[in-house]
Amino acid sequence: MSHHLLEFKDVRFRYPDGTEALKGVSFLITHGESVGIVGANGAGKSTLLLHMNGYLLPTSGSVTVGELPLRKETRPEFRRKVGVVFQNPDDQLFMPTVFDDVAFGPLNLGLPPDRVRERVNDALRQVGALALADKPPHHLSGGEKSAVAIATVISMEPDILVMDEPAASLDPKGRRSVIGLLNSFAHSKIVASHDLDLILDVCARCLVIRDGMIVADGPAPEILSDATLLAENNLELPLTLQGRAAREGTHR
Amino acid sequence: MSHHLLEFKDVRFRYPDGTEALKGVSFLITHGESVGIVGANGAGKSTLLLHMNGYLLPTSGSVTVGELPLRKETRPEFRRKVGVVFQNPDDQLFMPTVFDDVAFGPLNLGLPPDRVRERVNDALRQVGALALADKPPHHLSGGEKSAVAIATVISMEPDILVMDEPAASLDPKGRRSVIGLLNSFAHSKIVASHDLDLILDVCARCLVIRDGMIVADGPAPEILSDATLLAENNLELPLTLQGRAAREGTHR
Amino acid sequence: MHMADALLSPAVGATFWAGTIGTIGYASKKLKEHLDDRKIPLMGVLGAFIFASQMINFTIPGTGSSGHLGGGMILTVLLGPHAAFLVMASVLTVQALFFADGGLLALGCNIWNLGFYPCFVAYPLIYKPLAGDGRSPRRILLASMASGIFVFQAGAFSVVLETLLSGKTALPFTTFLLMMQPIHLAIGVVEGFVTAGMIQYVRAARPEILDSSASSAPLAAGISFRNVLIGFVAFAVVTGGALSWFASAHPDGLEWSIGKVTGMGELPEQKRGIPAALKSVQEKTAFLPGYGFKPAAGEPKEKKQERPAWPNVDAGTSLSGLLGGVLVLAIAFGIGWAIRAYRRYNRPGSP
Amino acid sequence: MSFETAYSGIGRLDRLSYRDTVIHRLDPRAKVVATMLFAVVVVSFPKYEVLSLLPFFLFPILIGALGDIPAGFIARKVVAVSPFAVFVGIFNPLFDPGVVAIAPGVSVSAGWISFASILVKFSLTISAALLLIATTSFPGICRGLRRLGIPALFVSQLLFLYRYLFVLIEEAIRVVRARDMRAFGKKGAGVRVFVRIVGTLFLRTVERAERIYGAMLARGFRGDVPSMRSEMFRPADAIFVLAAGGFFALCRFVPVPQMIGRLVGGLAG
Ligand SMILES: Nc1ncnc2c1ncn2[C@@H]1O[C@H](COP(=O)(O)OP(=O)(O)OP(=O)(O)O)[C@@H](O)[C@H]1O
Ligand SMILES: Nc1ncnc2c1ncn2[C@@H]1O[C@H](COP(=O)(O)OP(=O)(O)OP(=O)(O)O)[C@@H](O)[C@H]1O
Ligand SMILES: [Mg+2]
Ligand SMILES: [Mg+2]
Repeated sequence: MSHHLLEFKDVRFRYPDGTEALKGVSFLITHGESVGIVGANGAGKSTLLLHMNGYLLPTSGSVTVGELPLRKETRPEFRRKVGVVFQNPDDQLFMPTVFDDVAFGPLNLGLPPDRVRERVNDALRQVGALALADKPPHHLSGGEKSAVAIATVISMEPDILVMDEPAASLDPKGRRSVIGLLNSFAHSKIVASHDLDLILDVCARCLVIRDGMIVADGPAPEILSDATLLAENNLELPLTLQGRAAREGTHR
Repeated sequence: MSHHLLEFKDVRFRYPDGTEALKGVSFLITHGESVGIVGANGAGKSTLLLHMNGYLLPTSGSVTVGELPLRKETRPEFRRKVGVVFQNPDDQLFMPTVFDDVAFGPLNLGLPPDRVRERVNDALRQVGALALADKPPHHLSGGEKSAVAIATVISMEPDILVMDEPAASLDPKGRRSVIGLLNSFAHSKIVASHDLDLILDVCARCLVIRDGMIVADGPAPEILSDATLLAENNLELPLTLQGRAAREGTHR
Repeated sequence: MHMADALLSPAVGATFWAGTIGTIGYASKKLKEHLDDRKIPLMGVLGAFIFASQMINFTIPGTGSSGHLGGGMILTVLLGPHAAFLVMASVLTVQALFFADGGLLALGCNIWNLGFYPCFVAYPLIYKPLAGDGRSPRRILLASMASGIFVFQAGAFSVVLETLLSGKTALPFTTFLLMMQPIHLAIGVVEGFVTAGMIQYVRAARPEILDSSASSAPLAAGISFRNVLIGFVAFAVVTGGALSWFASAHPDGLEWSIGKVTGMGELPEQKRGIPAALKSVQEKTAFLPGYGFKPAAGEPKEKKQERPAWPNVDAGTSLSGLLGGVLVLAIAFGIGWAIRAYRRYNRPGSP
Repeated sequence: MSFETAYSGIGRLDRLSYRDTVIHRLDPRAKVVATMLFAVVVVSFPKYEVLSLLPFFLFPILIGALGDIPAGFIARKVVAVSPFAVFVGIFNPLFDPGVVAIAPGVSVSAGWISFASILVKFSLTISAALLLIATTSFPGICRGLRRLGIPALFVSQLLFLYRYLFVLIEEAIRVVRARDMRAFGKKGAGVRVFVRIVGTLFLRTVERAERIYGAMLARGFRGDVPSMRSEMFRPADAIFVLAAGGFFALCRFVPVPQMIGRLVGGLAG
């Protein structure tokens, strides 16, 4: 099972322009965990996620999946183990049809055609988008695009699924179905979002990142009900925990 | 006061590719009202808002502000009365500096330079962004961009403020400050959003649009607590009304 | 293949600046006559798009090396020649400033080399006739390939021409040409292929974009610009012709002359007499526009004798000059260092 | 990743250009004119001139130091863009073998000298161009160009280009990132996928332009991009241009290093 461990050890990262986006981040995520990452705009969430499959390499410190350390040469293997879905599905769907798009990864992995077909069908079925296979991506609705973007990654059968802001600009039903999708994914998953209610619905554990450092790490229900901690991080209680009556009093 | 009335009468709109995005929309918004527009992805919200300042002209039906009917020739005057803030602040801030951007509207109105300067300063002060005047928009954070986008419209002193998804991708604190900003704007305002909690915080009245038609129109607290109506429209109860206990039961 | 300041003479730089500014003025004027307002933001954003697309690398089949989009042709097809020229000029201006590709003086040349040929030569004379109504994929591919190849050949040829007219390099004309043209043939083929692919992609997804660009560049504008075009082509032919005549008249061109002139024994003679006087006058006026063309056009010998101070001085003077040079540099860097040190001292705590 | 590095370079230059120093405060026109003059004068030196060019380093050094621009950053960028000039220049030693004495008993081929001259000119002109943009915001340069008579239409869309440069490059980077994530270094990065990606990006760009146009209309746009900036050309700006011009003229017509060398040599001897 150790191959599903994801470990960051004192990871620092500086963008070429000098911005220090990560300032020593350490954590360990074990098999089957679901972890939320929250923090203010610019706190470093996306930068952190980009390390998880080697798109960025740490300036110092180490990232490992199972026994595999992240290095330039190990990136392809890393990417097979860790699948990342980015924020905007429009950035991810660039092939002429949904089928081609979902098949892109498996084909590049060098799988034989019928295995690819199988994987594509499985992935699309899992996100409930099998019927869309022959459509061009730009004709999909927002929610459909999100689902397909997730399928493009699932089709590579990663051990760990990583998502950046998975439900932005979806209508509440689309958002709810993304939540359902995430909950049905059995492996480890890591989700960064400003939607704390979604984190609470999907994740058992939660990291709070501020200014490139982890400032809290614990069970999601606990962290996300700590109003002071949240306020310090430009966050607030999940709306479902706020309730309306309380808000009415303070904000109107 | 009649000049602040905004009326849609049986407005239909068909995109050049044949999509019928509005199928007979009628409503009347009176002075000082705050109206939320909600609906599923693709229901027609953005299309509706684009009619409010004549970016689109109805295929049939009529739009009037006060006594002024929307026609090709009246669009400039229309735009002076109705200020629209679009969804993505990056599309909205197109000038090289914040100051130039906020000054763009007043200058086009033909105001003399010192009146323009006054308006720009007022508008920036109102959104708390006076210190940003000389910055280029691409150096702003998400929340700052949203605030400046609102200032660009406020500086034209519209009678009616219209906003499409004003708080998307902001962290909870940024979202809260946009809510504060909207509540401080005294004139009529119209807000389209999937964030039903925001609508509930900002708007007294709410329209539900489905498939290009208005399917409900009433006081926001009433409409937004009608679970059946909402579910029919790919929506769900605002999270603050859901509360956590209820959710726990049904979804975990 | 950006031209660089350091390879240019002021005269050549100024000439191409003049041509470029003239064309910008001309294109702006033409565009204003029937401008669709919509195009103003579209042009700017498409300029940014060219940069964005250059950030996307791809593997050139068979070579393993990576290429990127030049963009001149695709812009012309989508925007029409006048707008496309302005966009290319902006792209290159930003490149000259932010990427330091070439420098300010060379910007005129670069806009000319990369903007003029696709917009005002390849598009009307190659692309349009070959592509016809633009509905046949095969014709689009043919037209794009031919234009892509032409544009890069013409651009590369201009670089060679500009470099040699400036006289800063010792590269023989033919050698330089033989190095530049084949490389740019490959680049042109790839550009043509990518251009065709994009046009077809756009045609499939949003045909109205292509149709509107075709209709908003009415032929009326083409008539007067054909005159301009003829002028420019004549200009290119004359300068090119003069240059190749020069190159063939002296097959070993510059080597011959330099070998001859730098022979030690001849130096003292050169210090006196009319040639020396001419030379000193020339040096003093060297930064005035117009000087570079004289030797290139018809007096190649004069060019050879445009001997600078260097080989003329004896070793002793040269040594003191070297010493002076080192001192001057030391002083300059010392001043810079002192200012920085002063700054740091006055702002403790800041990096 | 290399394109991201190139991109971060622009980002850094852009951020530097919004600082506030003596040099940043000068009128953009003054800096544009001085830099252009600088390039012309430097380039006007003949092929074999090296020593007389050295005093010109004072200009970029002063601008860089007074403008508080990191010298290493500029130097690295100059080196990064040098390949073409070096490529062309390196042939001079090959094709120009004549021998020149530079000190008693020491001689080199003339080609090396003209190559050195190209390198010096290159460093001078490129660093000056970089320093211009590092000390003058791009909108400032555009306003300067406008006042120097460049057509308004051209300048407006130059400003649009600048505004959306960063937005679109980031968009492109995100798409490339998504592709590379699933390409495993395979044919995913080939021309066909490239054409699709660029095509998609192009359509998104056009759609964005439409949205921007909508936003402009919403704020009363009727064909002219207005501007109310009217900086005065202050005496300080004039002094800057005159001083720079005087310095260039001096160094152009007077062989400063040789004179200093002779002076020092005279003192020593
Ligand atoms: N390409 C880049 N170059 C330089 N700095 C960057 C780059 N990308 C991000 N940054 C900076 O790094 C820091 C962390 O950014 P990051 O995108 O990781 O934040 P985030 O937590 O994902 O924010 P958001 O909630 O807005 O998505 C910020 O200060 C940001 O400005
Ligand atoms: N430019 C266009 N051309 C053709 N059809 C369009 C265009 N823009 C929108 N549509 C279609 O019109 C309908 C209404 O779209 P609209 O953007 O108004 O929805 P919306 O309610 O704003 O959705 P969202 O919540 O996702 O923003 C959709 O079916 C959409 O596909
Ligand atoms: Mg992020
Ligand atoms: Mg919308």
